[in-house]
Amino acid sequence: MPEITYLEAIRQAMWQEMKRDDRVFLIGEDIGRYGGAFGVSHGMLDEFGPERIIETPISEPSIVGAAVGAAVVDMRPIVEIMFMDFTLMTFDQIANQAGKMHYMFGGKATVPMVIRMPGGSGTGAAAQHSQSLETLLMHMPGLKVAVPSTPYDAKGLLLSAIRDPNPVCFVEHKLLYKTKGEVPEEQYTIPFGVADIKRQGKDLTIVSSGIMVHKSLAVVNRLAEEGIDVEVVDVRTLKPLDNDTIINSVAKTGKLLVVHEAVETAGWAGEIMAIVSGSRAFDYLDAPMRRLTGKNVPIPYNRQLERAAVPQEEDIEREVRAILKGEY
Amino acid sequence: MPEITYLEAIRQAMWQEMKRDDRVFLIGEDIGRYGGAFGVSHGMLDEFGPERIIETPISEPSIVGAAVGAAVVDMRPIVEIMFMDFTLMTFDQIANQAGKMHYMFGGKATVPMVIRMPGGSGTGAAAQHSQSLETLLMHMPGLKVAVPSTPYDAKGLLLSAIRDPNPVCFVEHKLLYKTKGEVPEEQYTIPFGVADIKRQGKDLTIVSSGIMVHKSLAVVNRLAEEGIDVEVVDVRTLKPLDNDTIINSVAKTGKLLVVHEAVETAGWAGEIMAIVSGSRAFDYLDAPMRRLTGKNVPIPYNRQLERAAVPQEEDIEREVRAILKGEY
Amino acid sequence: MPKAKSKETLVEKAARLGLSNEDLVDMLRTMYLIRQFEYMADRLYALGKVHGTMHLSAGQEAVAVGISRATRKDDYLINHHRGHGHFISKGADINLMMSEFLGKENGYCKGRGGSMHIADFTSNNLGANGIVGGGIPHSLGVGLAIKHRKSDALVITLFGDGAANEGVFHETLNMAALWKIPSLYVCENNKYGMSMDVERATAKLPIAQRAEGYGIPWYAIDGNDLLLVYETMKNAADYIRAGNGPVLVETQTYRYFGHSKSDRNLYRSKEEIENWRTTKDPIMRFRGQLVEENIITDEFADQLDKEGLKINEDAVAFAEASPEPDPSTVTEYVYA
Amino acid sequence: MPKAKSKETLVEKAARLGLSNEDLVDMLRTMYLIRQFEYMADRLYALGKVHGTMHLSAGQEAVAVGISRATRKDDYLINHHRGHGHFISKGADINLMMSEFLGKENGYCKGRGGSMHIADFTSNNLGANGIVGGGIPHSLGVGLAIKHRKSDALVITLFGDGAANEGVFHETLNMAALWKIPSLYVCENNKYGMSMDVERATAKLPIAQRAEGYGIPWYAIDGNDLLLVYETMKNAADYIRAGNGPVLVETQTYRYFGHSKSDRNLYRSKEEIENWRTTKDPIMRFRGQLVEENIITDEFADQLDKEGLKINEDAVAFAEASPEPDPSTVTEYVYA
Ligand SMILES: Cc1ncc(C[n+]2csc(CCOP(=O)(O)OP(=O)(O)O)c2C)c(N)n1
Ligand SMILES: Cc1ncc(C[n+]2csc(CCOP(=O)(O)OP(=O)(O)O)c2C)c(N)n1
Ligand SMILES: [Mg+2]
Ligand SMILES: [Mg+2]
Repeated sequence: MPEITYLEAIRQAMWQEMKRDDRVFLIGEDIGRYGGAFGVSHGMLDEFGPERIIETPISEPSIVGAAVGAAVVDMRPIVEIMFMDFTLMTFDQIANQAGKMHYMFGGKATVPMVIRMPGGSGTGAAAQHSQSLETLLMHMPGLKVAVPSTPYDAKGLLLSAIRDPNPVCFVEHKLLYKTKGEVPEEQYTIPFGVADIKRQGKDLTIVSSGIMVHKSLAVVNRLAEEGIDVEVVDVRTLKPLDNDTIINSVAKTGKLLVVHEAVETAGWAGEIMAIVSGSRAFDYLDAPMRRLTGKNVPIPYNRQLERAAVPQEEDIEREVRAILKGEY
Repeated sequence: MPEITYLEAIRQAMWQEMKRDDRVFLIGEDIGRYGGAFGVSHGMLDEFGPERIIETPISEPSIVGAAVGAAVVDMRPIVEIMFMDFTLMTFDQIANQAGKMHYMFGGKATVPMVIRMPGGSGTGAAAQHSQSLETLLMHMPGLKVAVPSTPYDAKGLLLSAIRDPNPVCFVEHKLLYKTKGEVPEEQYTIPFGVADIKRQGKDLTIVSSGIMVHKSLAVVNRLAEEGIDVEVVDVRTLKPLDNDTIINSVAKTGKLLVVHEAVETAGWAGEIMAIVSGSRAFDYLDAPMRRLTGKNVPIPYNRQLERAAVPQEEDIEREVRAILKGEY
Repeated sequence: MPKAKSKETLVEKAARLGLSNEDLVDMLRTMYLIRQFEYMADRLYALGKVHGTMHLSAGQEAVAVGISRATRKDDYLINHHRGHGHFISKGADINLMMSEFLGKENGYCKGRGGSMHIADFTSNNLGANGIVGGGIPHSLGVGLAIKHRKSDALVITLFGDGAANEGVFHETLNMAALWKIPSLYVCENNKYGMSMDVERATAKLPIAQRAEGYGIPWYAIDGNDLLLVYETMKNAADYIRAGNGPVLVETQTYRYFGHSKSDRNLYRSKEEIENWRTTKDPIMRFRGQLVEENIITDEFADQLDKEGLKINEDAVAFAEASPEPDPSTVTEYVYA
Repeated sequence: MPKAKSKETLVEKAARLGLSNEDLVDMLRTMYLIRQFEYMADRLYALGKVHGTMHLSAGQEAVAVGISRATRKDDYLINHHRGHGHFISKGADINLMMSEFLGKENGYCKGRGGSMHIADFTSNNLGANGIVGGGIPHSLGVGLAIKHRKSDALVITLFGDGAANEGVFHETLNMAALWKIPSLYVCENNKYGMSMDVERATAKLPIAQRAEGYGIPWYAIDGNDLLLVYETMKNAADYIRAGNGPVLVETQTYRYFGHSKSDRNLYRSKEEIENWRTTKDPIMRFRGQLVEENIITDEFADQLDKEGLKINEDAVAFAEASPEPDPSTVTEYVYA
């Protein structure tokens, strides 16, 4: 199987689906000659032309609004919002319009659209270009939310997203764009709501997503040498969430650590805990459920501060050891 | 002590503070002659004139932006956003600007502003005029969030909010506007981050806010006749949250039910559970933590559907009984 | 765009515009139907039969009827919150509308939407919107789809004088001009955005002159003159269909009822309302012309009015006999 | 507003504008200081010393210097992401700026903000903004505060050609006109919004003509002609200070570096950049005039350039010697 980057996997998914379905188009800022701020759509303008790679003025609310309009009349728009942070300008269109139309109109409208958005910190881009806002999107009825961690998942989930009749928020992590993995050349889909156990284990369950899956795996693989056996569940989609896989894993290990980059307060770790608490797994818990998350701060510019603002491998390791030692 | 409505208490807080501090002004749509969509500012135009009761065109993002600008140069703006739902148009200004300035600028800017916003369902206003979005605001660093349930709390919290050097989102519930309670004529403040135990009890802890506090109390007072003794904690502010009061209560009762109107998925009940799970109270739990919340739906128009979308007294009663019977 | 000559009789004008007497009568009929719907809505509300709010368009009927007559069935409609009239004149089934208004299962949106969210995707009515200005940018995507399909349909994008102050108005007009989006933008200026007088909310009038900044052709017209609305919309539609890009038309009109159910009309005088009602009413004016030029009799006009009432009374009966949605279905229709 | 006569010599023009020779020299000095800061920033980035992005304004110096000279120290500045030049010409301490750029504890924002978020509230510099257009509406509130205090200060609100397509531009201009907000709106049109040519992003040019729709006076000028910028801003500022409400000035200029660190300049030609550099450069032009009219010598001009470099070199030394923020303080400054 060819090894390609996460970025290439996303481009490949769009490219192939645009070839297959002429209703699919890409719309956003600087996605043409420039290839998008991160280069994801590089080359697509030449292939598909300006009518399907639609470059816009800097007008985020109406870019998303344009996609909503196209979707309700049966097109398949993919919006690229340059940084996830800017989706905050478009929440009316995302949440009040795209997310609610199917319901408000009694099931008679469908809004098949995808909004791609690079999130996360680590590039020194500071408070307005580094957020992890997936929890906000997850809270809004009518939306789906994907948070792929690998090139393979990115391609398969994006294909599902484009074909989904609902609005899907597709969260890409900036630091993952250059990571590599095996990805089949042909089209394949990964269903939403199916978590992936990236590593089996029996001592503790880590539930995570995106880049934190990689950090967790790095730690866990090291700990394995000491005989510590941690399971890493990659949710892959936050909405719908694969409750069963999470519940089964926690029922098996009896211990839960949720790791996410988003800030702690009202972040989605709480949702995982609520699900576990409301399930049979609660009875199997032999330690308090824990979360390790971004701190409750805007992301700072300075590199050391920026690192300190979100979970690092050493934090994950410390947390896992503490839980296993029964320190909580 | 005079009995006044929740609405009058809010008006009184603004009125008195505007008399005391000429930097305070009110800005929003239809807040003048019309008195605001719910009549909260009725009479204030005559008292304070159009320079301090500033009626705007329908331009929500820039209304909030105007307040941010005024706040950083030491004014004390109070924004009225007509329905909480419309704050979604202003999330860039609320979260990226107001919430982050103090941090981004290394502590050198302060943003003393209040955004008042009526939330909640129950008036048949359907999906775009009935939301409970406090969890979104709670997730954003730099913001504070108040959710008063009584006229007394509303006045005291609003006064604190206006005097707070940080941006405060002040969530009013439409159905509470006409409810009455005793409110001192003189100025007083209620500190943020101090929950109020609206009813002491030893069998179970309900953590709630706003209108759900009233629904919970109605149920609990009835159940008391059967000897069931439930404690009702009104958080009053969601951010900061009074962790101690919640933890102590749960440690005492061993059982937790969080009741909120906001939709379930990634709603703030999860945050309460995460706090309890990360505290000494976890060891005292003798039943799984539960939540009773709005369903994961846009609010429907039809009255019966609308009722079915959010917790009603009968739901609370059923849930309390089930927990106490050990059915979970 | 040729301007109507002021000396023209109604008959001459109709002939020039290709409208038969039947067409004219039908236009009056539809205006009455709309007005009676709004009156009925108000009455139902007063009777406590409506749980929810509504925004009535009585007084603005000529805009709705003029637009729908000047455009095609397959043209898309992006409606706004004060949208009953547009919906009716595009051919909605009054029974299903009334059912929706009363929140019934067989309403257009199965009782989930209500007055502010009526839509009928089968007739290209893409729905009303509770967010002021919320539908404006949708026009861009609908327009892109139309272009993609090489259709000559257009999209009618409605909004009020107040909505024109939302940022999406600006963003959308800019992109619509750049991309030659086939959208007929119609600003229904009824003098108020809720309680806010358009003169206090808009730095420069007419609103439509803002189109200039994007190189978009614009018109600001008397929205209570039915045939002027018709003619302007017809010409604009032709221009747009020919691939020239968008047009913005401001129709100056007036609403008689309060903004919504909670309005006490403190911001305008009784005299102002009465003056519009008695001297500028679109139905009265059009009816007067039809009678004056002997196209119909007064009695026949009254008849049309009564017909409108009857259809609405029947619709109420239909709606009241319709089932309530089953509360246990509350979680349906969140996802497709 | 009197227009500069084209035949005027620099000396004559300066005299008419009340600028002494010292002033002129100082303006050139500041332009060099800015340019050297931008060069230094670019160099530091290339050396791997910068963790983060930056938006350099080399080529646009005349706009920054013209504005700051034409306005007062106590006027407020709402800056945008490409804001180094404005910050420097308003009188920033280069040491503290460089420290901020390198993320150090003694930077203007204690290393929390970086290039995109430099602010200095003590000098009424209300900060740069990472959100395109994000600062535009702040002008309304600052203006209201100025009016509340009955001050005759004004607020300078900067944004790019790209930012003028955000909805807040429209909303803000409308309210600014309605409320006679004392804001000098300056659109720095450097021909691109990232990679988007202004002609592909803007339905009608010049951008400033959009002000017409709100009844706001506007100018679209050569932003690389320092004294023209100065004169236009001075006149606009006088007009605003007199209580007449806002003015919009578009300054047409050019940036030499890529949009930000990740730019490969695929969207413009080397020739285009070279053409601007060699024929329209604001420093070159102004320096040329000063030398031609014997106000300074070439050697002296070189000297100013070197001084600018030296100040920036010293600033780098200062910044490098400055402490890093302590990671354990990461949760400070979230709340006041
Ligand atoms: C974004 C948003 N802001 C405010 C409102 C509340 N609101 C509903 S209608 C309305 C007035 C709209 O005025 P206009 O656009 O002129 O339409 P009209 O009601 O006059 O038909 C307002 C303020 C809303 N629904 N959405
Ligand atoms: C809301 C928002 N959208 C997009 C961006 C990404 N971005 C940063 S600068 C820029 C171009 C801005 O163009 P312009 O306003 O002309 O300013 P210039 O960079 O040319 O100085 C873009 C698209 C952003 N930071 N914020
Ligand atoms: Mg109106
Ligand atoms: Mg630019």
